[in-house]
Amino acid sequence: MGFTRREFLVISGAVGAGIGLSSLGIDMGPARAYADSIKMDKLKTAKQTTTICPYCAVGCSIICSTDTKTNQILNTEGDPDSVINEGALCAKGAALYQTTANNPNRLKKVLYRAPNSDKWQEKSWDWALGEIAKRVKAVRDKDFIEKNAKGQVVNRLETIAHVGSAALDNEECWPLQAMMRALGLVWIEHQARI
Amino acid sequence: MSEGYSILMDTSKCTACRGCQIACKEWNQLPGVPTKNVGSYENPQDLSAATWKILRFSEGKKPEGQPFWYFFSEQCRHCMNPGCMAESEKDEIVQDEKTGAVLFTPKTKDLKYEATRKGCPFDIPRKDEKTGVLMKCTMCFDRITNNMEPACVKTCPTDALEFGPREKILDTAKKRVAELKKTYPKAAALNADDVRVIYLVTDDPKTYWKFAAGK
Amino acid sequence: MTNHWVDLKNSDCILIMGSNAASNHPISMRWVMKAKENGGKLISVDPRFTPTSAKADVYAPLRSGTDIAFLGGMIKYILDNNKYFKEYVVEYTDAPFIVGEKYDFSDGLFAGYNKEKRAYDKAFWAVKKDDKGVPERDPSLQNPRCVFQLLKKHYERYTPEKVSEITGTPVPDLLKVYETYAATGEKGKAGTIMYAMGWTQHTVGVQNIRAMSIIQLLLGNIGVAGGGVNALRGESNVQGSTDAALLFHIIPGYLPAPNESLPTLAEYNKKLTPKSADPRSANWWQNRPKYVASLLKAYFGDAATPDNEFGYTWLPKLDAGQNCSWLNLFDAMYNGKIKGFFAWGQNPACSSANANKVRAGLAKLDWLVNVNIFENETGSFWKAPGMDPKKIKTEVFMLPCAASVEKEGSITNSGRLAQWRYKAANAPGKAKPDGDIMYELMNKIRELYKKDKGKFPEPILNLKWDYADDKGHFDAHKVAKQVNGYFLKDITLKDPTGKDLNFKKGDLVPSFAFLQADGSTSCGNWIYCNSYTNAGNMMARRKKDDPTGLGLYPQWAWCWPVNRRILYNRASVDLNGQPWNPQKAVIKWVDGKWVGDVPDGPWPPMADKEKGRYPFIMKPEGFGASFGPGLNDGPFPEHYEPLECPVPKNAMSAQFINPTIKIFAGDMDKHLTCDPRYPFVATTYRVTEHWQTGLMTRWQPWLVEAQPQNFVEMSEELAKMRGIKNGEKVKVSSARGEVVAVAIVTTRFRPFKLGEVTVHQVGLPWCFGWIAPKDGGESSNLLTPNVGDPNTMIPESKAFMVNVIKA
Amino acid sequence: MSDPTPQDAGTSKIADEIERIKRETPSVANIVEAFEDLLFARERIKEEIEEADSEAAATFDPAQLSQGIPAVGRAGFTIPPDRLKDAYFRLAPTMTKGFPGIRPQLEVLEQAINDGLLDLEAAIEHLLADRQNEVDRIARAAKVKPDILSFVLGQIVRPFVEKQAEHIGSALSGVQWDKGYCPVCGSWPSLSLIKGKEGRRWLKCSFCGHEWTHLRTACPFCDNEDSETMEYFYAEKRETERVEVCHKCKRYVLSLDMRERLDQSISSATSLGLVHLDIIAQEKGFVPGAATDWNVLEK
Repeated sequence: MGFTRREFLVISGAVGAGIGLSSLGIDMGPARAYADSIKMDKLKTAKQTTTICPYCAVGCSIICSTDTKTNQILNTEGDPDSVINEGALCAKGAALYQTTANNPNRLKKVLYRAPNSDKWQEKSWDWALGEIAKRVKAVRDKDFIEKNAKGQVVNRLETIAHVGSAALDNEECWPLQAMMRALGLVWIEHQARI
Repeated sequence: MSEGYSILMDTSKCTACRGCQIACKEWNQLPGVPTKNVGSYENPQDLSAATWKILRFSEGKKPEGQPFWYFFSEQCRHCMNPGCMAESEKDEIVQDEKTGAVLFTPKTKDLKYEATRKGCPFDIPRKDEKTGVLMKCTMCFDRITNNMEPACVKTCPTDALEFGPREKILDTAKKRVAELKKTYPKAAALNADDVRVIYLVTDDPKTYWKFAAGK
Repeated sequence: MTNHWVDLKNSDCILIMGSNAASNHPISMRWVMKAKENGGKLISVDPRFTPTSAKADVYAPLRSGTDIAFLGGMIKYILDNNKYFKEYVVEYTDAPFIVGEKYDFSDGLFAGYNKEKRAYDKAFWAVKKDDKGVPERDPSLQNPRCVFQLLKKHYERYTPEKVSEITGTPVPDLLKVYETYAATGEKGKAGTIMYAMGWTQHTVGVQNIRAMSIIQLLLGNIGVAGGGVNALRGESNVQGSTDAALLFHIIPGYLPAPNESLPTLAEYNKKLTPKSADPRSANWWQNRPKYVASLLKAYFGDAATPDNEFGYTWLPKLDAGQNCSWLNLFDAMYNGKIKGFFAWGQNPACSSANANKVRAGLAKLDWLVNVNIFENETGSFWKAPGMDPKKIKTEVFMLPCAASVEKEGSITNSGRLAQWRYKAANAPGKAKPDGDIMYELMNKIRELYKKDKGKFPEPILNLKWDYADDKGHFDAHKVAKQVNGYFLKDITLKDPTGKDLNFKKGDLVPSFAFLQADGSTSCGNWIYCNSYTNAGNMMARRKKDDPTGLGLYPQWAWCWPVNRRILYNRASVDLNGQPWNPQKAVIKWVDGKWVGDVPDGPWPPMADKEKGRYPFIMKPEGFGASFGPGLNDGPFPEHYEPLECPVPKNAMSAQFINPTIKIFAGDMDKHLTCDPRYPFVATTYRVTEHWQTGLMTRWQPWLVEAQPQNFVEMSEELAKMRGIKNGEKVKVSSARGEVVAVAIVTTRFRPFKLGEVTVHQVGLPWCFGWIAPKDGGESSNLLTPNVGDPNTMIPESKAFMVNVIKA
Repeated sequence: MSDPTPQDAGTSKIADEIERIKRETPSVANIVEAFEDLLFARERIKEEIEEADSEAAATFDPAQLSQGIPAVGRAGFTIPPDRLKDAYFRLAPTMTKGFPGIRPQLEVLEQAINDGLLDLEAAIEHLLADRQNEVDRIARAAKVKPDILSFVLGQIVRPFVEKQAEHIGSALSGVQWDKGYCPVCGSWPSLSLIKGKEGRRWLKCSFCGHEWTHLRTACPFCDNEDSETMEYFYAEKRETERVEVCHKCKRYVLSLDMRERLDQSISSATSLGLVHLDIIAQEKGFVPGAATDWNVLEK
């Protein structure tokens, strides 16, 4: 059991400190004016969050600094506290910044390509997920196999397949497989197989 | 002149990640250029007005038949007595008193390009075809005069690049050479007395890069 | 990894084979270099001299696809020169087991082979058991039918000269590697292996790794600090997604997927729960019924009751022998048997072997859902070069998702360490976290089934699907807790010392030791039980205490199982629980309890004849297995040539290729061996600047500038023969496709001397694709063969035959 | 006392720092000027302390550190009684010069000391043992305002404490310490420094000046690790000077990102250049995790 500081010491700052600058007779005007000018339009607020690099599976920790007003990621850097990478990063990890919203090539819209079309159309989430759901149900209702050729109950669906997701979080992988299995899918595969 | 600064590039620690090459471009706001692979990992292929630092890859066979693959992060050596300055008469090229950095000013557009380039024992100067100004590594002059390490040094993940007061770097180089000599009899610090950017090699310098130790 | 990244520093000798860690797992080299600084040796074995080789003490080349020959030679070297760790081998491995009379091996084939079925009857490989059902053992290792003697006999043929004739490795190089690595058989020394796809992507992939596992068991290198068998996984969460069973053959926690022969939960448990007659075997999998019941409760919540077998019947069942793995999936797709397809965070149009077949398959779908952060060759396959959109009916839904820093959750690294990551910013534009996408999609499907019943709606409507927060957004914490598991009623259980522990309904289960088979606990994945407890989110921990000094950091994040940092750590100590290497003690028995890492079970050391347990607790009999009677292609690794190879026969036996592989025979499944049109061995790999298919990195200008185009590396000799100059564009072709690439003529590839024959090898990265950058070239997976390992079906992308000519 | 050409390493470091602050942040120049002579004088006293004197610092049991107990605590520092008066008389004029607001009080204090009405040694012992009541009692007995006495005593002890902490601190290298308070004396940090190529965070003790490493992403004062309830502020184009705040405990610590600096050490003057950030943080309702000589603005 470790002690907390509060159990053995109650003083907070440096001993003896605690006379106000103004009481010392120091004119706080210039400093306050400067502080005010920063607050007017130059004050930035940021938060730091830790993340784990999305590339290889070494599991390097990275600190992201995000402007809390604009929600823009300002900087990414190796996390010096990580026991694995101790602040170091490879060229890809160091360029993590370029996978964020700062990269103009990121996909930002739901796109749909109609049969035999040669172009994308922009769609809403609601439309796209609704249409996918309809297609899933239509295929499943038509092709669901309750019994196999030998008459054994198998309750599976062989005409929809799923691959991928080694880049997702554990908390996404789990519901994803639960959902696919609930639909009856057996073609469930991902990066580990190749 | 004061003692100034130096950079040490320890080739034995480099794993060719090219972070230095990219960091140089990012800090100096040099454009990325469309490149082609021409039969090497080395890219872009040469120094230019837009590329002041290149990781040179060099390979071959050792006498006993084993292959080698050497990595050499090439840049201006910031010579103690810069050959490029022979052409400079009116401060086109200056050597900073405090840091020792050799700097090309915009006036270099008036210099004879070929002669200036020839004067450099390491073949570093390049001309910006649009402006006529000669360009090269500045030792990150804007950083080191603001108490910051050069961008390439800062980014290196294996500590193959080191920056500091010249005396300290010379001392580090000496110790490291002694250490490396135990395994590699040819280990050496290249032109340590004459340049500020000192390369530690474990083999004949020419196997790293044709101008590693000068023309 | 049985061990973990930081632990590499504890090694006396690191063998990197089937991996180029310096380029592909760069930060691992931080710990490799620390081992070197401490006097450890680094060995690199690779067909090509890589950046890893450039930092190695010992380098040896070998022809792609001949690792078993190389390693078999090492097994022989270890046995012939008595380099094995005898005490470990006798006490902790199956070396003393007596193998049954029916087992035999002759000229490349094991007993029990059925030529028509291209399969073995594994009953021929059973070990002998006494009348109680316990394996018979000869601790003297002298019995000619004991595993040790059979192993010796099996690898008798793998002389350095024979191995060299197969691998092309010069004999002195072979011996140098053998000698250096075998030195770790000394008590107290540790050697480790770092491997990656260079071992798995072969028709003998599993046996490559088994060969090394045998070496590690012989040298006593498993369970110790600086040892183990370490797969370097290539994707940030491929470990976690495998644990979560995004694979056809398992359900979460490595439980076998149900099949037709297991129609009820009772039968599933009866047939799949291993038994051991030996009271000293922990046989951990005897707990399987608890894990299955708890998983079903996590799937179906209150709807899962004892009366409906906790919903077991709602799970899909495979037919016996039905293999729904990757290559079969795309074969079915190509043959028009699949209508709808989700490619979720993956780019099979570039990542799959024989990618042309995949692309053709995509065109036969009715609809494709592609979820990704960048446009890619899969979602946009219909506009690829050579495709006519007008003729392609496939509808495509391209869903933009959040990048790693735009959502919260955990990922599990190669060392089984689950680390929490936080959301730094919102995803750009309309992009959404994957969790929200799947959550909303399933809600829409459920609505449809609620409205209009449809086929077999039970699993869909009964699925527990309540993972949103108050604002309706996907909540990773809710899932993490579900995966850890809950007590579903008030319950009193006993701790290992027999003390009563009271749990309340709704408590998080503190460890899988408390999971129940009667439905009173839920747990989405038993190996993650203990990751999120009443004490909080263990995966988010960032404390750096290191009591052992070995870099285990027990309070940094959380490691499965039960925060054990080194697997099989009971093998790191002697029978009295004292470490083989007292300076690097992973665990130690002190005053009646274990100190150090979380031990592999609470039992006392083996010297306690009654309570002690064998260290390999996941094996039914408790021993590390050199003899593998459960694999499809034989109990001992044997050298076979790759499906496509440069030699007309196998120098080791009359059996040319692995006799149990599945060979596809459709019009796009071509493979040609020893065909003069494709005379060169080829392999694929990656570069530092790009990741996997390059999907993420090819959109980043600085990385593209440094590595702009597909290339092919070849020896000077080959280039001369073909009149190819360095930097010229060449055409690389295989039976399946061709790519144009820039020739890199290099001394780092050397022709292999196989006896009198000279064989050339080339290599290409597989990180390019047509979509970006411009003129970057195509995926090298257009060349690779769609043939897989008989156990895993992982394709043989690392050894195939090509031709190279000037473009 | 106001020797304009300081020669020793510590004083020249302070001089450089002061010069830099005045150049970069002229708005705080008058504050710097008020303190500069005091800082120089303190540094000179520190430089004159014999090594042997400070090596005799209290011994400690390294095992207690693993339980979160600091090596010596404040009471473990020893101030040689024979040096006290000398120190006082060297520091007093710099305060008189710099702090016109308390000049009358300083005069009262000086008188009391001269008259033998105030026992400096006893007062300091109480101060280090955290017996503030006793310190205040001594002050009142000598008719000195208690906070003035404490302030002055704090100045006197600082050179000795810092010197001893250097010795104790070097004995602590390699010891695991993940607390937000100082492993030497248990005081809270006044500065958070991001240093080195890898960017580790070092906390600097507000009392003894010792530096120790700490998680970048945790609040030193309440161990909060929730990134949603912590932030940092900085002025545009001055990204390396920050205030790190915790919304949970409402405290803040000043922070300097020194990674790109060649010189990785700071001086006692460094945080003077950040007073404008103290102002902003306090106006936003945050309290300094540790009170220092110049982060109490009004009182």
